[in-house]
Amino acid sequence: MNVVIDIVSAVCLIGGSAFVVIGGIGLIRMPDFFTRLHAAGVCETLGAWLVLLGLLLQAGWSMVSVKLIMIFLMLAITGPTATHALAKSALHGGVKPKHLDDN
Amino acid sequence: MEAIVDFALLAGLAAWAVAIVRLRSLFGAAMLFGIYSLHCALIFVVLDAVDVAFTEAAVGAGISTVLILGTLAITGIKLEVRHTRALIPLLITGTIGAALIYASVDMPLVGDPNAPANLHIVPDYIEGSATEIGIPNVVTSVLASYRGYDTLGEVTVIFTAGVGVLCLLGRGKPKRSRKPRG
Amino acid sequence: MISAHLPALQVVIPLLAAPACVVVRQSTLTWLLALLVSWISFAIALTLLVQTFFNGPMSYELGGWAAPLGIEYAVDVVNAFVLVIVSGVSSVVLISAKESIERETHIKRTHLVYTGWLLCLTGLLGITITGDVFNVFVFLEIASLSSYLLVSLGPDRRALTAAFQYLVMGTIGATFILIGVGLLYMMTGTLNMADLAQRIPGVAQTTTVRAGFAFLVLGISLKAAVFPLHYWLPNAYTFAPSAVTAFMAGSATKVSIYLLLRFFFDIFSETFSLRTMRLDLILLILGVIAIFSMSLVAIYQSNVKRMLAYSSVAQVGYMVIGISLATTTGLTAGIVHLFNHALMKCALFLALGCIVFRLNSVDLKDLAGVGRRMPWTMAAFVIGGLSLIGVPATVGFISKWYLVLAALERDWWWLAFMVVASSLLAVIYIWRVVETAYFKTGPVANTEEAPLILLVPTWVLIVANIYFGVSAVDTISFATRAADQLLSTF
Amino acid sequence: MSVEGALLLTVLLPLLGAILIALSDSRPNIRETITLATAVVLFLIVLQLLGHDTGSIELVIATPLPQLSLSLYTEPLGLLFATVASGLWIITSIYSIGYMRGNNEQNQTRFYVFFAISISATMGVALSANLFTLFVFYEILTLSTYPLVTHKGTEEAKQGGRVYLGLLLSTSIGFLLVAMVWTWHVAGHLDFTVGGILQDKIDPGFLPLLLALYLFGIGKAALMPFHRWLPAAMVAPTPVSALLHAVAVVKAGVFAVLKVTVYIFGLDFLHNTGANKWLMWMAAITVILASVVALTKDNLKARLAYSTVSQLGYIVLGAMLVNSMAIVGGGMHIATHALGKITLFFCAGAIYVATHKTNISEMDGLGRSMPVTYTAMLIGSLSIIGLPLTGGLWSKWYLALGAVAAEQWAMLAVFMVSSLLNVAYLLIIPIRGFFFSQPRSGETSVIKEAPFASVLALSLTALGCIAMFFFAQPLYEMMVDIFER
Amino acid sequence: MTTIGLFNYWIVFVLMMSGLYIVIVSTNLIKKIIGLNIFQTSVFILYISIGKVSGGTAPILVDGITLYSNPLPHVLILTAIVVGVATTALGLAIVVRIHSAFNSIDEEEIYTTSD
Amino acid sequence: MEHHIVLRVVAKLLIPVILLFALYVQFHGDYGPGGGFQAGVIFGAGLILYALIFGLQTIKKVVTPSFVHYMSGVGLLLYAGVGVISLFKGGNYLDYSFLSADPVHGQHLGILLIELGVGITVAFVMVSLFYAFAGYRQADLKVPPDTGHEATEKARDAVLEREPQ
Amino acid sequence: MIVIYVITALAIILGMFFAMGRGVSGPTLYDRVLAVNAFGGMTVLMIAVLGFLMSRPDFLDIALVYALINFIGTIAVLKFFEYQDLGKRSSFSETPK
Repeated sequence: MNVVIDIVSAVCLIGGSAFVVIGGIGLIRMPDFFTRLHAAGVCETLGAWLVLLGLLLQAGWSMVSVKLIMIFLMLAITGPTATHALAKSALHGGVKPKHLDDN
Repeated sequence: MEAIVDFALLAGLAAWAVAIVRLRSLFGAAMLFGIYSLHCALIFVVLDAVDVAFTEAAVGAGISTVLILGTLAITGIKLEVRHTRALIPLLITGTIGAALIYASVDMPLVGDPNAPANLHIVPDYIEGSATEIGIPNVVTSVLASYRGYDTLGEVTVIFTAGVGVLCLLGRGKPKRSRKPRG
Repeated sequence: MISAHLPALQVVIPLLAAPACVVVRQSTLTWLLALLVSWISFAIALTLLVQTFFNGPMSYELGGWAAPLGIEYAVDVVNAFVLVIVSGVSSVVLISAKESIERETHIKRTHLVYTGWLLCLTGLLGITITGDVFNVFVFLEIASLSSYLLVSLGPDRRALTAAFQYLVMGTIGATFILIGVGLLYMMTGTLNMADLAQRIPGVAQTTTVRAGFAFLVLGISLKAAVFPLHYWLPNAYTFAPSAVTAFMAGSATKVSIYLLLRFFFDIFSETFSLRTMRLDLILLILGVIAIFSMSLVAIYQSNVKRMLAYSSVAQVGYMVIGISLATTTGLTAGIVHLFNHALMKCALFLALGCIVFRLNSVDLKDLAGVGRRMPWTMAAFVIGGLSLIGVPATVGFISKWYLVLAALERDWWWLAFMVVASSLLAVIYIWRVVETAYFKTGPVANTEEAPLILLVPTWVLIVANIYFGVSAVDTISFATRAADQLLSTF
Repeated sequence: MSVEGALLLTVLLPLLGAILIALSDSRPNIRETITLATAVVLFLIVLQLLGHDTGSIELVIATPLPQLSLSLYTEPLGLLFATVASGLWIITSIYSIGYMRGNNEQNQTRFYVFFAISISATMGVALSANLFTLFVFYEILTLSTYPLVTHKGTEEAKQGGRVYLGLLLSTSIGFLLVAMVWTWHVAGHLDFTVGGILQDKIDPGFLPLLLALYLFGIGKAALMPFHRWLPAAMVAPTPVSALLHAVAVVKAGVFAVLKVTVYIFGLDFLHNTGANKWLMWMAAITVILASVVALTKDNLKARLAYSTVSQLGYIVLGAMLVNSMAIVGGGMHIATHALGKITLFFCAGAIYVATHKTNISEMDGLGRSMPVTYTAMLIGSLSIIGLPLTGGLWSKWYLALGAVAAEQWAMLAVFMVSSLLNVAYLLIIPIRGFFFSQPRSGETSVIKEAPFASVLALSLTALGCIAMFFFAQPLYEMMVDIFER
Repeated sequence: MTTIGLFNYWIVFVLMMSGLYIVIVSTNLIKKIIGLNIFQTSVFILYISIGKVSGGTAPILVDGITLYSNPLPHVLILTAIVVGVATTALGLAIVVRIHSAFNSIDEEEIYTTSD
Repeated sequence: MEHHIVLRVVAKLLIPVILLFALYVQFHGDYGPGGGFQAGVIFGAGLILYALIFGLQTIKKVVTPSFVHYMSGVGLLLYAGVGVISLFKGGNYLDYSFLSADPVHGQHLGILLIELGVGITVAFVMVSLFYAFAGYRQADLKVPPDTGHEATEKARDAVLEREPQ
Repeated sequence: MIVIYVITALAIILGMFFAMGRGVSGPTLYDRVLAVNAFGGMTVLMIAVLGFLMSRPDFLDIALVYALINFIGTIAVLKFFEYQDLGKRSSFSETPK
């Protein structure tokens, strides 16, 4: 049983970290602000959730898992909100999305 | 294994610092400083200082950054930072850096359990926290009881800052009674 | 019962009064409270001085934890003497602070100024009395932060830049002290001064301890404005409100010099700090350069406050020379000059405060003819100036006497002559003011004498200048005892 | 009155007078009455002290440092100085009332206040029981005479004041203070003791250095090259010049030199070590050089000033001859020169008040218009030169005897040559006044004598010069008393 | 952790010097404050590194664990952090006032306008 | 932030949680990381978030500036006052063992009280810092430069004293 | 399991470096804010992983604080932009509609 949990959580952790790295690469490579925002979203949602899930599996049922769930909720609420606010603010501030026909 | 993480984190921190030095955009520097503080807090976690990490996250990344932003909001953000001539500063920092490298020759290694700092008073604290004070968090018991007076000083410092900022930036209610002409 | 707790009360009473001021929030009441508290701590300091002089050092365990574990207050003649200086200066200057500060600054919440003042007092007293090196840092920061605030309240807008400059330099200094304390802690594992003194000899040869010592000396010297680390001082003193300048001139640098003494002679031994690290030579050279160069710079200032500020840096040079001699007489000279310089500089700055009160300026050209319009103020200034020069029957003479004596004891003729020669430079800059004030006619025809509440503290200090110049037996005996105690290691 | 009380009163009374004068601002009559009354009472007190021949009595005022007290005592040399100073203060007061009123000077109250303070300081110097006390009062004297020197407040006066204060303070703090601390360091105290306190305590090799520190440190003695302040202070009103030259300042200087030589070093000690030799030559050079410079000055007061420098050189030279005869001569010269020089200054002032002339070349023939003044001037000149029928004879006589006793023939020659120079630069003035014809100028105003108070004062001092010739015995006995105790 | 050796300290020195360098070289007052903060933060890491014990864990007592890191530096640094933020707040307040008084937060501009 | 409906909704959800979390950190400091200082910062941050999203004037109605200044003094007084109480109970300054008959219990009580004092001071100083910085907007008040001359100083005062409506 | 944790941690650090690159290079202010925000998210994860790596996972409170502070920081920055660019004098004091 333990081995199964370990394997599953390892897969989750590795997968999560892969998403984090991919998001990071996107953050660097993407051409304009809004696409970069999109890349960052990958880190904050899929990457974060997978890592947290992996840890949750390790923690079992305890105070730790409660806290992990709290963190999960927190990230789930604040992450998109922040991204939303950022996008809106940027649009307000005059950052224009880069269209294909721009280049 | 932890050492690798420690290594990588510290290297990252140094990179941040150098980036901040070189960055000309003031807003960028402020943002990087926020990141720098968060990063610092991570290192504190690695070095077992969870309370410090907690505080650094809340203060360095939170309050300090908000305050710097608040200042930037007043002074304007699109500022380029100018630098003066770098020769003398390099000389000063170089000298002090050399002194520090010199100092490190005889330092006990990081993590050495037999370093004087870890042998002298600390066992008493750890034992006393359990028996004399009865609190598992040794940091709290040292902070609040053994060295409670320092903490009183610390609170006074923050109070001083509050008074100071209020005095400098605060606006009193208009006192009409004291200005007969107004 | 209460006498056993005096060391704690010394610091705690002003500390408690500071937030009480914020709660009270009424300008006059807070001033009265601050005044009362300051005089109480002056009384406590005097009691402590007498007690330590006759009964030997006292120790107070804060929180009831024994020394290396908890924080200890260690009072002996040395710091009791400094406590008396600090609280005494604060008490006298505070009398005039109300009128002076309300006139000079445009702060609406004056109660916050007194809060800041009390916090500064708390910090300075705390630094002086404590026996724990980290506690020194904490109270140093209380004192520093509140003094940045007090400096920034000055009437001219350049007070703000001065305060900022002071803040940057002061923080660098404090952080250097923190680094030094950290390196010492790394090698010894303790923060208690007495404990450190015991454990340092075992590791004194390590490069870490030496670097720690260097950082401590640099940091404290920055705070004490030891030449050439005095960069912040002239601006801060010039642009701060007059009462604040008087307070700081009489206390802040004095406390830092005390710290230097404490670290040199008690925590590190005299042989380590002065002989092994060759600081005796370095300090001597720096001191001699300071007394000449800074006096010369003072001569060319057109702002009288700035002139006195440069003179303060020069006077710190005298103290440093006294320390570097490392003999009983030399240290006595340094310590007694601590006291004497506090008396004279404080009196001079208070006199300037009176002038600012009436003229809104301390530029030399605006002072023309003021001697006739404000006879008492200028008379005080002249006597204070004479004390600075070192004319007999003033305190300045006593300091100079001991300094020359200390130099002669070492058969350093050149030093004795340099000390007296540099004090002649003081004649020049003081006399520039005197001539302008008395022999030039200027547009001050309708100026009146300063109000009594400003004159009284000034004259109290002037009388003290003469009293302790004519009867210095007590101050000398305290200073000699302190010097002896510093020289005999724990 | 007890002797202690009288001692204290000599210092306090003028101070009290100063306060009363300050309080009586803008009421000239009361102010001047107080001045005169204080002067007279002070003189009486000093005379009473003179009468007490009970040996030295010490009064400790304060003890600033261990083994270093502020104290007064009675001693022949000091009493002589005190008597001269307090006596001349009465006359100077009378004179200055006339002078100040006659000239309508500004700030008269300030003048009288500082005048009284400087007398207080002079009394302190005269009666000081140790070197430290002397130093304290010496500095107070410097500072309290500064406002007098710069009394006129003009740029010239300020310049003169700067030189005055600068030289006196820098010599006293720069040299005298170091010398004092050194002495204290080797001897352990600074009390004036017959026979000196330095014997066997200091390496004789250092002695010339220490002696030089003292002699140059006592800048008021105006030993060249630190004499510049004296001519510079000539910008002051005439009563102040009188005070500086005759009553207080320069006399305090040479008095201090005598005291240091006799009571700190000790004559025998100095004589045996020979440390005095080169300083003796310095003094001799001062005597001759200053006389020569005086010859070249046309301004009356400047000439008198250089004359003073020269005469002070006599006293320092006397001290450096280190024998009792020369010291007696020096002490007496303090008194006789004081009387002579004050007469001359009073005359200069009287001429200025009456004619507003300051240069000797303009004063031809004035003697006929101002016979009293010019007669007094003749007497004063004779006294300074040291011719019979004036007191000056005796002091020069004893100084010369001192040179003979010390077998310093060169010094004897110096005395002779300088006396001849004196004749040349002093006697010429009354001669021109009486025998040269007055230049014909357009103005027809008749020149009269100066105000009565001034004339009275200068007549009194001139008579004093003559009286000194006939009644020199008590003076001599007092001085000899130093060496017989 | 023994493999770390003195690495922590060296990084601390680098940070320290970067912070100090910013303070000295930058003419912008806010950047100076940032530099000061970096300078102070490096000292925090210095202290915390002193207190690290290899194989130890955070000094919160739990049954079964005997080796803890040194809590004393943590306490000291908690205080120091607070001191740091207090200094920052006051410094920034002064900067704000300087801005409204001189209309600039560049040191060189301020000194050229105020003289 | 009048347009940010999302933010406002999220904030309304989050702020009570933040304040609750602050209390948790405050009183859990004996057992885990945290304590008065951290709790104070978090509490202050919660209030600051409220101010950011709903406006400074809104929060000033609830948490008035004078209350904030008052409380920042009260926290320090509480801390220092505990020391004074232990002084009166016969112990040294800040010796909590004397607060109760049982020394260990006394220590607990003392630490609880002083941590509370720390928390109060820190939280309200943070808020007052925020008020000061956010409320200081001279840019649009057209304040004459602070030259130190009396005339301009008066004009300056006149502008600065004007409270925004 | 430790190895997995370390790998995760290093991966997150790698992600941090990427975020840092964005933070340094900009080019707009919003990019910097985005970098901070992304970095903050990674830090939260990092703390959580570190807790497990050091086998003291009961300190997750810190991660919670991080998430919180990160959010408030971002909001503050945005608020700041709004104020700066729109220049509304009452943008702090607008009552909610």
